[in-house]
Amino acid sequence: MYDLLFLVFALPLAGFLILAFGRGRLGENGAAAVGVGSVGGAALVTAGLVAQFLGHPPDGGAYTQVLWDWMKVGGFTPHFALRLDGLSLTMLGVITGVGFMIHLFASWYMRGDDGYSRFFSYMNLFVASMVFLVLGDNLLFLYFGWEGVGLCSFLLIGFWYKDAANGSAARKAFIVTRVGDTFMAIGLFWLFRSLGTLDIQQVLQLAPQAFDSESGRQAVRGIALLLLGGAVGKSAQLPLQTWLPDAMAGPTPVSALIHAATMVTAGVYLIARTHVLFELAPDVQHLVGVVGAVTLLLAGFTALVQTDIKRVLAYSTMSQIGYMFLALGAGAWSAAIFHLMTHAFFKALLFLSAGAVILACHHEQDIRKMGGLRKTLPLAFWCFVVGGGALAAVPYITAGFYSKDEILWQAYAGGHMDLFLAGLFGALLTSIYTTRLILVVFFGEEKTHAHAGHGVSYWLPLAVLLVLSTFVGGLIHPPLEGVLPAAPGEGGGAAQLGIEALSGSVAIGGILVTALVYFTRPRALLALAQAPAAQAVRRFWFSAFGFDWLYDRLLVRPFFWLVRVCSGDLFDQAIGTIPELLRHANVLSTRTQTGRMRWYAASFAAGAVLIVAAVMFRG
Amino acid sequence: MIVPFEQVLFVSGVLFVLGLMGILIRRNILFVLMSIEVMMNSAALAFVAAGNRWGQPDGQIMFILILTLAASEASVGLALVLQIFRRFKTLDTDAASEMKG
Amino acid sequence: MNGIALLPLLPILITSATIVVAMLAVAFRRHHWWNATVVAIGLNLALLASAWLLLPEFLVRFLPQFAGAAGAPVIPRAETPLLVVDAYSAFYMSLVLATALATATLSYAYMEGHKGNREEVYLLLALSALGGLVMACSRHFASFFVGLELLSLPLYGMIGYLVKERRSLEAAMKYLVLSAAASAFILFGMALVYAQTGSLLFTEIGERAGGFAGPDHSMLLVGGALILVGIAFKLSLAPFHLWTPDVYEGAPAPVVAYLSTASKTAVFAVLLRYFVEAKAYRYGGLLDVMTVLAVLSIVLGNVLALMQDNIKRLLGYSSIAHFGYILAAFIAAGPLAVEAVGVYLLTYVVTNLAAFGVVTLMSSPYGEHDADALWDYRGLFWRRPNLSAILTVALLSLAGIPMTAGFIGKFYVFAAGVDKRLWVLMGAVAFGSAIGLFYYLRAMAQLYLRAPWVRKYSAPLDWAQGAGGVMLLALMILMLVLGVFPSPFIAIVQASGLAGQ
Amino acid sequence: MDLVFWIPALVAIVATLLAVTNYNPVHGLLYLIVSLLAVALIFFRLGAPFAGILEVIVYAGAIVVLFVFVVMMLNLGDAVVEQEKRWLKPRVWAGPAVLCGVLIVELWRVVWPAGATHPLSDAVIDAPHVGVALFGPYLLAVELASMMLLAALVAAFHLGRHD
Amino acid sequence: MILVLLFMLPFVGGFLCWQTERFGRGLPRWVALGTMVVVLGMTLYLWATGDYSVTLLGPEHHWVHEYQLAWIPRFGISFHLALDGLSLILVGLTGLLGIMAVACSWREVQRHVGFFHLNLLWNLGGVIGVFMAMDLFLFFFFWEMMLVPMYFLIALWGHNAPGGKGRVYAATKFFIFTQASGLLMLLAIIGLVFVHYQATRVITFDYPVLLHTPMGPQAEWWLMLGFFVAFAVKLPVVPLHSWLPDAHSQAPTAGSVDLAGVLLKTAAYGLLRFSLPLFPHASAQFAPVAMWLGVLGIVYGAVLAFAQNDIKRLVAYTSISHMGFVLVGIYAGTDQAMQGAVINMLAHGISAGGLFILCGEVYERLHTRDLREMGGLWSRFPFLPPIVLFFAAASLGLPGLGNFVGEFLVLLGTFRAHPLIALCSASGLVLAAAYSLIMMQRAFYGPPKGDEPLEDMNYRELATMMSLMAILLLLGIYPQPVLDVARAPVQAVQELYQSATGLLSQAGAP
Repeated sequence: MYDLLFLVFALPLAGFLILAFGRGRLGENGAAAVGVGSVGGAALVTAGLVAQFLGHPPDGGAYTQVLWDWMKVGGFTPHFALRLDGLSLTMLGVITGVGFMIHLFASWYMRGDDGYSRFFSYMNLFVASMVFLVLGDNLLFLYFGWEGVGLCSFLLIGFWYKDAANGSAARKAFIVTRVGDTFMAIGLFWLFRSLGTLDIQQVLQLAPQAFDSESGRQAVRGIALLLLGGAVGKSAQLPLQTWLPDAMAGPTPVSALIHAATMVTAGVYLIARTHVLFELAPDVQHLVGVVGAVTLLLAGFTALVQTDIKRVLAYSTMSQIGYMFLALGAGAWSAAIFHLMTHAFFKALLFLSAGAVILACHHEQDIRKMGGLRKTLPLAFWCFVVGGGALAAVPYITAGFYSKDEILWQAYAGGHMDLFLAGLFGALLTSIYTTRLILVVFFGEEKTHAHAGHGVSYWLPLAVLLVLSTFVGGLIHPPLEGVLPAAPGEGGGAAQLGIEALSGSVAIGGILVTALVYFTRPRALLALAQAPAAQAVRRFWFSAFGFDWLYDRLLVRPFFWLVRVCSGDLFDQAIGTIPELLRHANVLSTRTQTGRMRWYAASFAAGAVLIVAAVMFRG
Repeated sequence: MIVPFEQVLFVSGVLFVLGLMGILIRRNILFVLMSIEVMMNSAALAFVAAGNRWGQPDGQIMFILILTLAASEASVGLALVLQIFRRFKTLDTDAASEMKG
Repeated sequence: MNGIALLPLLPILITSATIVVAMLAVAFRRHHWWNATVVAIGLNLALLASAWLLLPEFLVRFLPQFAGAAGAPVIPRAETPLLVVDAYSAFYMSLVLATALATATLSYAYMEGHKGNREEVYLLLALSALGGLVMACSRHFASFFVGLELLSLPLYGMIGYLVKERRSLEAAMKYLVLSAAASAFILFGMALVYAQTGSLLFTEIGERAGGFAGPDHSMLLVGGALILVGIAFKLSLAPFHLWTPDVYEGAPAPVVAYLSTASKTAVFAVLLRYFVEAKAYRYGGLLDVMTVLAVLSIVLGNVLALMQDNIKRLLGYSSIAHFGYILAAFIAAGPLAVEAVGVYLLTYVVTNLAAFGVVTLMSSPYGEHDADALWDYRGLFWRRPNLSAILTVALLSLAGIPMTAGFIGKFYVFAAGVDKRLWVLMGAVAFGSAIGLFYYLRAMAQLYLRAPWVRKYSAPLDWAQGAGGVMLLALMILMLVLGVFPSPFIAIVQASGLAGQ
Repeated sequence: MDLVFWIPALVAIVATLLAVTNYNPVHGLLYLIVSLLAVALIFFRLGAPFAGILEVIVYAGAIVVLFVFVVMMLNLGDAVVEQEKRWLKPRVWAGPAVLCGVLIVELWRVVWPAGATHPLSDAVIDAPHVGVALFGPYLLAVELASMMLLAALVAAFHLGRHD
Repeated sequence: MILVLLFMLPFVGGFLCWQTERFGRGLPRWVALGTMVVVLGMTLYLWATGDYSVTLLGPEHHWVHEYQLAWIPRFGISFHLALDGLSLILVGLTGLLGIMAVACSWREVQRHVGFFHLNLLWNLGGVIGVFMAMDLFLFFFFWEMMLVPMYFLIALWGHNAPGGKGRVYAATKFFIFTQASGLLMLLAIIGLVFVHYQATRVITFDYPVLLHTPMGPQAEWWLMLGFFVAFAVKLPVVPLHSWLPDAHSQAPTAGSVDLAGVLLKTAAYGLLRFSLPLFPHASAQFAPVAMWLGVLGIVYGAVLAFAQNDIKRLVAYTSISHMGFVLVGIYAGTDQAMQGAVINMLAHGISAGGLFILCGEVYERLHTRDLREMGGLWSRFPFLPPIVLFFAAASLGLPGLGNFVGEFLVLLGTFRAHPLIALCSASGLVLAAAYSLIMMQRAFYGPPKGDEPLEDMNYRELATMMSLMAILLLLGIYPQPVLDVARAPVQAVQELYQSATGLLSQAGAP
């Protein structure tokens, strides 16, 4: 079974190629069959792999399939090799499983669009790249997938290319993540410089000795920082988070797959993968947590005031990934991955049902124009309730609770009180904005006439994800033992129960309070919102704390200024002065050609006088 | 008192320069040709003077050759003057400055 | 003097005989083809004779296995008091004679359309060539001077040959007056040198000059400088270059071909011999002056040519620059410099002949006004591809692009200069070549651009069947062969090195 | 002071100066003849009687006469004198005069270096000496000079044609 | 002998093209195509049959194929052709892009087809000569010889871009830049020969002999500079680059392909083959300057590419940026960097060539190259936009495509020796994304300017593009065959150079 590992990427890749070359000739059903079927096949293979892995784990807990040598240059010999261990298996499950559901949903969602087969070709390419990312056994291979998903993200965000804004959003997403990628690439160069290899296992083995000196510690700190740079870019954490909300310009299934479930969590994966390096640089590791904590708070505040349904979800994604970073920072490696998984379930669910809502409301995304949809869209409503519950971590019945609670507990147990408190406060924010979203969209008066979708590709993915977002999802435990080190607070007992109770009550409290205010004092809320100070705060939060503005002033405008200054090619102009000078010289010297013989004779005589003088004095 | 040979050379130099000046200042091509003759003649004088210094006939032979040249030059030049006067109706050298630049 | 001793003077004698015969032929009956043929035959014989002088030396160097067949090398063959016939002079005589022949051929094509006396031009050409031959052999001030004048005097007639053309007359006037002034300078300079050294023979001057010191040899030096002034005029080196474009523009095209090649070649030959034999290289002052002249010529020549729209003027300016390059090689001194000068002159002569040849053929049928505006050449390639190809190769060769003769010449200049570390000069050469490209390309591009209008000046369709056309094609091939396979030519030039180095 | 040399020398210089600056072509030519005759006297003083005689016969007698012929042919009269007066302004001659002055100073410095003076010899090199040399080593030069004259003949013939 | 054949072929073929035009317009195209196919075929044959693992730059140098014939014995100049892995790769690239150039001008060139192909093939022949010449004189000979046909290609078949200064201007600028710098190189070559002559009394232009010229540091420095300037102009290195955008934007498609794909590579080749091995110490001393110039090129090229409105100019500036990587890689002196530079040369040749062909195709259909007049083209072609996307992705260094391998290796290798330079160069990755995507976006995204679909690519165009894409992809995921061939010569240079830099001991990693 392990031999079939390559199929996990080969099938989607084949799907991509078929769709890319057969475009326009397959028809919508054919394209759907290829696009969804290839990912389905990959999911099946993954299921088989999971079964085998759980039943008969490979030696050493990992299986490596070497496809071919990529290149051999000096001491640099990366292979094209796939490595399957618990971590990548988990990721694989999420990618192909959730990916399959989203593909299925998309085959319904995208129906009637011009670029139907194009859409699936991109999606398949994305899945293949993502599989590369998680299966790569060396960092170069990982980087390969890393960039591949970036490109697919670009393509899919700009899928509706006729609107120039979508193109800009896509470009922004790519370039901002590319900044992070470049940090990561530099990190790889440094790693190679220090260790002479990019093979992940070798890196992890060699690192502790190699960096066991003062300069080594400096180096590993730098490397870890650079890798963190890559991770924050991909995972939309501070300070490279600005692209994610704009990325919502893509079709909603894309947001579900790429910008919620899989790609944006790649940063988490990367840090977990290279955990040894971060452990060797504890201050950077703590920084990871701090980044996560700040992001989750910032995103939480922003989500509170957003009016676009997808943007609310986008900020919530940022915030949830913040939790994962927080977990990584706290050393709760497994908890982070666990949260990654459950988050994939419930956020995919939320996005898909948001998609259902948007489609039902004729591509309307503004929640202020929605309302009272629970009657017309019952499935979507329940999905939102469950997914939102998981997001807010309603105790015990949702998947989100298990993972988030784990994170908070580990943070607490590891002594990271700052992270713990931030997480707790974030939980409150989460429950508030989630409740707000559900209430605004599904309760109140009906403002638009919505059409519910139907068909198996519509409800099946929702149903499956719905189930997974409940406590069922929380029961799935990724087989991460041996891959990631154990966290400090394993098996906490009573203290853990206490934390559970605390976080649960925060979540429920947030929900209740919000609902209460919404149902009983809507006017007071409005009045509060009208206050000038509140307006200012709201605007500030709405703009996600002004990062876009800041970057515009700090980076974009200077760049465009530079471009404008250089656009005439300064060096070309500088060199252009030479012909200009020569032309002047030509004009001047041509004036000496007067055509008058006496003048010629005079120059003759003058030349003679000068030469005689020169010879006399020079001797 | 015996004249130093250098003084003769200097006189020929003065004549030479006077001829040159004639070329530089005259617009009438006839005078220009005359000035050329003066220059040739001064060179001849220098040769003869040098021949005197070394007691050789070579200076005088050069004089004879220069004389030949002067005659040739004058004949060709005067023929040209005639032709130019015919085409340009003037002996002004500045009038014949169509080509420039 | 017995007959054998006269043998080496054969080229000169044959040319003189040709002149006499041609004069008689013209006197007997004016007939263009017939008179031209007489001169051509005579010049051919003279060329054969001078090539025969060079042959043994060449064979020794290039094809040693055949060296015996041509007889033992007997050069230097003769040293009359005034002339010396050695391999060096044989080479330059050949060059002058070949150029004269080419000019005769071009003149024939050109003069066909001329109304008026057409025959004297050959006579004048042969006379001028004789002057060139004398200069190539000259080792004495007297022969130097007589040769120079014999070279120049017929040129007055040739430049003003189109007596109805105002521009032709104007050119003749300018050249005559200034050239005569230059001759006067040379004469006065010679007189000073003679006054100081008491000899007119180059080698003796060199020997005696060694004995002077301090301010004593100032007369010698200034004499040399005055000679240099005159020669610089003849070579149109800046700042004595002002006449060049005007004369080039006004003179008939084939005459310019001759003026820009043979006359300058002969002058350079004698200058080089004078510098070597009279050991003038030891005077740093003279060399410094020459360096300045070379740099000035290179810069001014190229700069002046930049925006020039008249191809004859353009080639005139370009020749100013080219003699700057040659002078740069000249200044380097030593055997390599002599060789470099020889090679460069060879390539330059071939190239310039081809370029002016095309101008000549373009101008021939209408006689009165040469096709000298760049405008006239626009789109020529699409009408006369071969003629354009010749001009293209010539322009590329002038620009010094590989595969053409000019590149070999430039290579030699660089070699000579680098060998002696003349960095300033080499920098000037490189700079000049770089800006020179601009106008060569500008002229070249004209040939290939579309020309929608009526072409007024155009070569006859059958141009290639005439002797001029055949010769131009041969020149193009020669340019390419020189550029690609220069070894035999290098061997010739090497064979004709100057003794006494 | 060697008056036999200096008087003709001064005459020559003054006459030449007048020749090249005169307004009237005929007067200029007359001054030129004076100058040439003075130079011929110097030749005699330099012990070159043959050269002196040639100077008188060929230069003054032939070449200058040629000029006179041309002047007569072209019929240059008072109009020319007026014209020359207009042309010969200080503005025109000042620059060249300075230039020539510098050149004279230079030549003076060159030919008259302090202390290095060679007195003229009184030896006479007369016609036989010259003839022997001319038809000995300089034979070829004579022949070539004849060619030169031929060239001048042909060129002048062609250029001077009247058609 | 096969080498002589290889380099003669384009010349003979070109001549035939010219002469066969009288029998029909199509014929020259087929002759040209056939010639270039044979060239490529011969390269592949040489590749398949030769052993390219043992090239030494030593007294006992060994070339895989060699041909030597006395040419100008006066100066010890010989007609010396030789082939090693590096040459082979680049000759192969020339053959490949030659085919592409012929193919892409199939419909574009309608005037004087024969003469066009004559120029094209002669240019390619000159380039092949450059890659195989092992005599410095011969090298220079070819170096200059390839200019004239290129001049004609630009001046006669080029475009007069609106607002631009015209094709003759561009051609002249190109010519003067390269020729002027070439003269400096000629001076340096002759200087080197005379230095060698003074040391050994042997006058020769033979490369292997000159490799071991003893010279003082100052002489070495100046001579190296002479070579460097010539190569820097051709590469181009930033302050000397200004001929390139003009030449590219006015050149016909085939000319651009040729320029970007092959001609620029001659400079990099020259650096690797001549500048570094002949003057290792001076080069090592000069390396920081060269590398910083490379960084400047990377950034400056990218910024200017971003600023362009003319799509061909945009691509032209990207070439400057990419060649900056090559320059950095060559001077970094580690094996990864140098071999990365080689891969980068190859990949850039193909990707830039592809982009230029695509620009040409867009121009053929829209009759404009102005990005402001494009927009929304995605909906109007089925195939062209994704293919452009592919090449844009290649140019921004997407992993899996050849450029990535090159750039990554360059940066990886450079970081080992000069972290700061690698750091600054890496900014090029971000900027590359910026200009590639802005190009995509301005041309293909946004509301379409018209409704009627444009003529899509025909099979000829598709086939050329597909083959280029396949090669680029192969280079991206399995560059090993190329690396194998290039390793020996590059390593030899690198060792020579590294012993000069003293880097070997300093780099900690293997």
